[in-house]
Amino acid sequence: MTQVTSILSSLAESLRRHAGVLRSASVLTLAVLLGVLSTACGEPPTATEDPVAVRTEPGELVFHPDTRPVAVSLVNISEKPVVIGRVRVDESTPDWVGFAVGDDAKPGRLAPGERMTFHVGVDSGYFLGSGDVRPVVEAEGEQLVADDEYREGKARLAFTVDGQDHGGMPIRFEDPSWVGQYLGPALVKILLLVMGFIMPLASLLTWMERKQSAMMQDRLGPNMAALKIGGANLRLWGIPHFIADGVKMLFKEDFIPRKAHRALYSAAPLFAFIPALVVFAIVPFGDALCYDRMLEPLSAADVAQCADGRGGTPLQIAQIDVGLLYYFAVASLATYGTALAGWSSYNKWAILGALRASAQMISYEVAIGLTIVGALLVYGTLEPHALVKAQESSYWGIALQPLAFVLFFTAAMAETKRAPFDLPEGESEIIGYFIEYSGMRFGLFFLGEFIEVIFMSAMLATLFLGGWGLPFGMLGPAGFSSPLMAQLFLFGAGAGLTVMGVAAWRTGKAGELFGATVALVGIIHLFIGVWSLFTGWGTEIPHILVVGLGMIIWGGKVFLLCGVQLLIRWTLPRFRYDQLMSLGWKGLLPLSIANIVLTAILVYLLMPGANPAS
Amino acid sequence: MTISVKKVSLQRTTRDQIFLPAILEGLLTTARHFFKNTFTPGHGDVETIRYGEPGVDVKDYYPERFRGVHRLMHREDGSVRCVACMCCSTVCPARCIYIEAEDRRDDAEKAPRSFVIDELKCVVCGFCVEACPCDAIRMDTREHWIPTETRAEAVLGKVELMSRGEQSVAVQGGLGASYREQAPKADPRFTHDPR
Amino acid sequence: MTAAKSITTPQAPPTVAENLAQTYDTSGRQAGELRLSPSLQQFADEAERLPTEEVIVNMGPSHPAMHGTVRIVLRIDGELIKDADVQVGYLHRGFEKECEGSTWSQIFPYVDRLNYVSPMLNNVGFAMAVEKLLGITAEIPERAEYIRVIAGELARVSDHLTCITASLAELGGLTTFFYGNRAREHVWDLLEELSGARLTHSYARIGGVAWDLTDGFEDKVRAKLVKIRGYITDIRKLVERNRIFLDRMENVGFISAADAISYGITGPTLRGCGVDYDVRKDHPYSVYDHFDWVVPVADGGDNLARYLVRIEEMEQSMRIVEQALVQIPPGPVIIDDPIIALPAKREVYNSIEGMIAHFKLIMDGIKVPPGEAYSYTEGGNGELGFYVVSDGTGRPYKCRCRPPCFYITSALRQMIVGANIADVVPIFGSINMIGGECDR
Amino acid sequence: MSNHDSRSTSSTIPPTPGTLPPPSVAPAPRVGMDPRPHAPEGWAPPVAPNRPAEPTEGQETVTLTIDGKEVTVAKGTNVLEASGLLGEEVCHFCYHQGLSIAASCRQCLVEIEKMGKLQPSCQVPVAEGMVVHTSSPTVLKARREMLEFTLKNHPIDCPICDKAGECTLQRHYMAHDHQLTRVDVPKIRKPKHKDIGREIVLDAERCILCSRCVRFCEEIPGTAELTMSWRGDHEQIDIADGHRLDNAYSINTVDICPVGALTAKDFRFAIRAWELHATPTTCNGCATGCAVELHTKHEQAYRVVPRFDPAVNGHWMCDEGRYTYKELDPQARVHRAEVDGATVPLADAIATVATRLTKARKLAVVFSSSATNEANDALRELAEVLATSVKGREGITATRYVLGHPRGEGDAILRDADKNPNTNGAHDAAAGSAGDVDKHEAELALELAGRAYDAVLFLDDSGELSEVALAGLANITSVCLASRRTPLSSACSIVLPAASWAEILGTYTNRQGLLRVVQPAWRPEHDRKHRADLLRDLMLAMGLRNVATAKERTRLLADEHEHAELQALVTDPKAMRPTLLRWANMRG
Repeated sequence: MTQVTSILSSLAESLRRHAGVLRSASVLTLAVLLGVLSTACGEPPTATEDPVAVRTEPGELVFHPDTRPVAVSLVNISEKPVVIGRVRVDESTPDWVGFAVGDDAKPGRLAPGERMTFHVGVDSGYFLGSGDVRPVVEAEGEQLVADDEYREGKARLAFTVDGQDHGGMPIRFEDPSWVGQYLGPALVKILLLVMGFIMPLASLLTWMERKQSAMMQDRLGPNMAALKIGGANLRLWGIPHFIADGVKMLFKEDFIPRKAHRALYSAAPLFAFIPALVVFAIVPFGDALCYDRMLEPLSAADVAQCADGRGGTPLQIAQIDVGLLYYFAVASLATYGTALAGWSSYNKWAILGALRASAQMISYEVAIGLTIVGALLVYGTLEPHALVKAQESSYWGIALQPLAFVLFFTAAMAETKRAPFDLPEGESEIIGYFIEYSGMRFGLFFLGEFIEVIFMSAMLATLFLGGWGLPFGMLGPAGFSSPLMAQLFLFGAGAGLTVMGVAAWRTGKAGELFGATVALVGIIHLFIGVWSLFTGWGTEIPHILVVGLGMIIWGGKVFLLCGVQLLIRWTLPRFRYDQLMSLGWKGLLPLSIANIVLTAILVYLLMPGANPAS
Repeated sequence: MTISVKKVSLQRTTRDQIFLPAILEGLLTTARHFFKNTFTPGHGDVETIRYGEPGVDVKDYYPERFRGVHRLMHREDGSVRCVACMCCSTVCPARCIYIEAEDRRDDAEKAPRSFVIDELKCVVCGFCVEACPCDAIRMDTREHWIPTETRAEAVLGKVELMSRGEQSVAVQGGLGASYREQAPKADPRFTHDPR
Repeated sequence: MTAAKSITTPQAPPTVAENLAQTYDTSGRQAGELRLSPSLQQFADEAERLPTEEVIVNMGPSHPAMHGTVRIVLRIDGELIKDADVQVGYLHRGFEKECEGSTWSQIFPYVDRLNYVSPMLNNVGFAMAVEKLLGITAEIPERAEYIRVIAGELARVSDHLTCITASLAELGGLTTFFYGNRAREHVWDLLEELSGARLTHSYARIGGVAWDLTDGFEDKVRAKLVKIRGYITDIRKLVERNRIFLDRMENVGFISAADAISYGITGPTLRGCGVDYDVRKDHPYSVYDHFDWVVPVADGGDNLARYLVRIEEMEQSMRIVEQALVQIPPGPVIIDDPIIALPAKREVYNSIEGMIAHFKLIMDGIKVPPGEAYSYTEGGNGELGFYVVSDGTGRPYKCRCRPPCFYITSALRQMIVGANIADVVPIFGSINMIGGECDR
Repeated sequence: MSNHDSRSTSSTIPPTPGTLPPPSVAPAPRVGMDPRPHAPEGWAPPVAPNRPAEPTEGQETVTLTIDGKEVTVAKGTNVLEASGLLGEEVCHFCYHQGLSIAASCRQCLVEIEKMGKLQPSCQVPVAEGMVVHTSSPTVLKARREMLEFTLKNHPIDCPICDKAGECTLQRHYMAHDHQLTRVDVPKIRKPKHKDIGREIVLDAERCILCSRCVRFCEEIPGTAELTMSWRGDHEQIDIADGHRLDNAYSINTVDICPVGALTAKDFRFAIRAWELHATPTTCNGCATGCAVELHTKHEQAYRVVPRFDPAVNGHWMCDEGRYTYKELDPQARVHRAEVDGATVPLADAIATVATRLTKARKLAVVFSSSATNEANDALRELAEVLATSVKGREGITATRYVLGHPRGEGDAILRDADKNPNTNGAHDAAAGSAGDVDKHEAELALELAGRAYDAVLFLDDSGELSEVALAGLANITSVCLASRRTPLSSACSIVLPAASWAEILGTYTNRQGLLRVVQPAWRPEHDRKHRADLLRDLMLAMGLRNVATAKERTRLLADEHEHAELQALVTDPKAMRPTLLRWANMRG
């Protein structure tokens, strides 16, 4: 409480101190605000009748050779009921024969907002180069394709609304190349995720670890490294320290003990580092991205279609059905790095560290594995992307599986070998498995550890905190679920950012630019919130914005969870080996089994769909 | 005014057994420090002396009695006050003061030809100041000896030591009769006066 | 009790140590008994049945937790310590020999470096030893005694903070370490204000102290004590109800009262075994009997007990300081005798008498009459004794220091055998082994 | 004095200010003279005339009580000396054992029962049954008040005063006064830093008018340059009209001055007295062999002061002898062995010398009267074994010479004309061996000029040879065991680094035939070694066995002369450790 009052009072004081600047800024703000309001009030939003009474979801149907029938919805977006005629594939389109509308497409009457869903399938054999079925109409100048290739096909879904012919819906059959569909996007995503998020965040964490711990411990922490650009001397709260660190590690003497096993000694850091990166393949860092229609608001079905790889790509490097098993398989490999480092160093302390690491890994993998079973029971999938989607439609994992969350968090921290579970390192006891390492080899262990921290945060976010989503389904594929939600979000985020920005501005000279930027972003949020108040804006947002917002939310969650891990790491004392073991085997393991049993019973009782008896 | 004996102990409770409440309490404590230090001007409780920051004069942090870099005081004519009596080099536990005497050929008779202090050897005990019978050497510069690139830079000669100096309060041969009135007890310039 | 009884024969009257051992060994544990926590015991039993090989590892002298530079050669079976050989001497500087080449007053910078986390107490202890030999104990100005108590108790707070937070840092709780250090900075700010140096104060003088309190020192002390108490509260919040901490500290590093007494352990380590021996209480010196304070004892004999004793002692030290600030009388702060104390600078600069006294004191030192004296005070870790012998010249013939750490370190082997590797460092931290004092 | 100067020009040391003027007497030719010095007829050491404290056999004794203790002393002793027998003497300024009684300082006042007033103890002869109180309250009060008077006009000069640290006034203040000043009147000003002689500077303000220096000049050299002038509190020491304090013993006044009124120019401001280490040793300036202390710090000698030895020099020594420390200047020393101009390891040089000496058919060995008995003895042994035991040289004997510093000026007090400390010892060694008779240096010079030898071995670097003779050394095997760079050592083709007299334990035989001991003030650095040890190495290199070391030779000498002090030094190396004056508490 005292903190809040002190922050408030300091805010007030700062406002007083910067009165001049703030006054002019506030006058400007007020002017802009008034302008916006007058514009908004001058032209009150009118309920313009949409000439098209029905929206199709997805807006365009795309098929691949292996596509199963796709669900298509027709939604009544007008204010009066409409009657939908028979849905068919328009026979005037070139490839209408290749597509078929399912039996569930029954004509009927749609109340306002009601949705009619049916399936459309494709006979991909029709599009096979020299198959039995030839195209009815051959496009002019179109080259015949080879026997084992697919040609592209085009058709149109047709139906009537209130007896009038609706514009229909384009259907496409395409056969993108493997490179175009899988490899290219994957490479881009790897680059985006690794180079754009993980490595910067891991590097930042090395700084954050020091800065945050410093702030927790009433110290200043790193603050002297500076970027000299022209005449400017950017110190940025010491963030450039991680660059200096990297340079230092690269240039440090790379020392190999005389009796060490050279090959394994050299390989061990890679064994520790690479699995930590590879597991990121299954982490979804956002919903699907549709290439062609980034600026339009898209429906859930559009996005789902993109997530299936049709017309877009999921923001996940590899969509593996058994994603979590993949994670267990790969993450365990990191232990080899630790064990090999300890063994090959030819140092008793190192091998003690390696033994501790191996034992710890075995004990806590089990607990982690069993913990996730709960989530599996509830959401019925092991695929992370699907898990997130499932949480969007029901509740977050933390609400449905609170015990599992605590257990997973604990075990995950143990997996990352950080305090209070940093026994393999145990700097004050055995100094750890990397005692003999120096330079970039040590740096790889170091960085690998931080990447594991990020991964564990990402997993926590994915499994329990709804991935890229906002709580209560606030953010849907098309935008916020309602204007109220949008306004809530905008005002909340805006106020938070503004306060943070002002606070950062006031911490010192270095913070002014940053703080002002953050505050500006916050104020923009507030403006948009006001705008939304008057216009109800927020339910229809361009696709790219939604995706971007999702990624930012995901990144924010991961970042916060990293911060929490750091907070824990710098707060708690370390376990002793026997206590660690007993916690793992006698604490976490029984609890996770109990969690499974409890979840199973509850699922059996409460979720009729999962109950085979019902 | 009594000195008594008290038993101190700590009993475990169930709350302690389940880890989480205490951990949360700890997290709140550290988080409180974190937020206070991060978001209040001047970094809240952080009281680190910011050596080397532009605009920070570390002298402000040092108390009046701080023992810093040595300096040599002057006479009225600007020459060195020291008469090379070797008291400081004798009392120095680190043997870091090297003095060579020479004849001054005036009433002061004696002066240091060279007066060298190796600041790297100095243990900053302040005994040289206490031992000086002429108010010639002082450590009240409130200057911390900063690291240097070479050892030679840390060896201060007479000129460097005198460059920090000012006129001494002691005069050759004393103030003369009735000196006790002339040099009042409370004069802070008569440093190290315990009475 | 068994061990204590076995050394008592019915014919011979029991010695003082045996008496004490019988009186105080109320913990119900056997002296010298190896006591493991239940989980460790189980672990140890299982380990017995496995075909394992013992390994010898060197913990220190180059080891991050071996502050003060000590070497412990461990014979380990897995994580379990089967035997240990504690070797001191890596910080040996020849303190006692150095003293023989310096005047009595020149020794103060050397004693600063004995227990370098509470140098003020060493200063006071040494000054008192020389004063005892000079026979001027009764003539020390009362104000000087009060200043010594204030400075010394502040130094004790610094010592205990170092010990507690260092042993918590060994547990991995670095934040507590920094809170403690931050609080210690406040103590040092005060001592720097007083003496001009943060660590190597060289503040006491034979016959008094070097300088009087500064203007407004009392207010600064009160302001700083508030901050120090705040940090101590934070430390306690962080650990005292934390099960990780309790598990790591309780029943670890146990030593029984009888063993502690027979090892010659004093100070918080002994009081952690339930023995209420404190030099300040049992052999009052200076003005400690003018204050209202409490000697804390704890029964465990383990790390936790030592932690609790030190935490409470800090509070008591601060209480003493607060009372002393109220009671302190005006007056001089050093004895008025030109052959013991340096004359005022005013006299030195302006009169030949002052000059001669000054010169001879600097050059020849104080001429302490031939004889010997043992003076003991309560240092940060226990009884800090100085045994000084003079042959009538200006320098000591012998200056022997009885460092409390040395005796505690000699018991370290008994404390760590049977423990886990991870327990070595907290045990080592909790006894506050200070290399400078131990090796002299 | 002339000799000192010639020595300093013969070495490479540049003459320093304060050294003596050029010689007034040319060195006398020595050919045909009996080279061995003897003390002048009827000479006696300049000790105080018959002032015994402890009774000797057959003396009349008196028993008196001092501070409650009975003490029996010889008749004629004064109370102050009698109190010395009981421990510390009554504190005093003007009394000096080697001088007459003045009783001018009144510091030694004591209370004697049945005498109404306090009496100056230095002036009162003991009487049977006398009861003396030296520390009664009255005496202590008188002492304090006398000190207060003495200090009243004393300038605040300790920081600039050379005597600080060995000052009697300082010592007495700490022991007996220890109060701060009560006097608050201006001090009387007198002349300061007045140049009164070749060696001495006077500061009249510091003077406490004890008149020791005045009495010294009257009684020991008999020159009486100093006098008291003015009166009352303006009284001061001055030089007599038309005189300067230029006698040959003038620096003794500095030693006896209880304060810093008289200071020596040579030592002035060189170093503080308390930083010095004192080594009791023997002056090697002339054949007298005065007992002295060598004061050093860090292998640098700063001064030589006399040490009380009733058999040789009493309390005094000459000015000339005090400058002998200058030849210890490290700049002028030889640190490494040199063969034909190149620096080589000592072992190689020794091997070269052994080979060349073994091959030499016409060999001369030159004993040195400034080297120790041990070194001369080792050279004697070498000369003998060269002719008898070295393979290939049987029967080829070496010609023996004795070389040393040229003669100088002497007087009847302490100085001897023979400026070598060990002429007697060197001649004993040279003549003591079988074979040739000894020859003189003039003959050596002639023979070297005529190329009579193909190898010459010099034991020491001192001695003056003509240019032609030195040139003659160039083309033959000439070996010099040198500790300094002199024309002689520079002319030799092989130079072996020898330890100086400040680095070794050794003995001289002085003109009285007494064994005088030199002690090491520091350990020889680099390759330097005792000459006897260098010769031992040489003999070992020639294939000989069981050659005595320098220490063994010293031990033999000590046993032969039954010299208890020397025996103690040889057996207990700790006894040779120099004393730091800061803790010794012995001067002033």
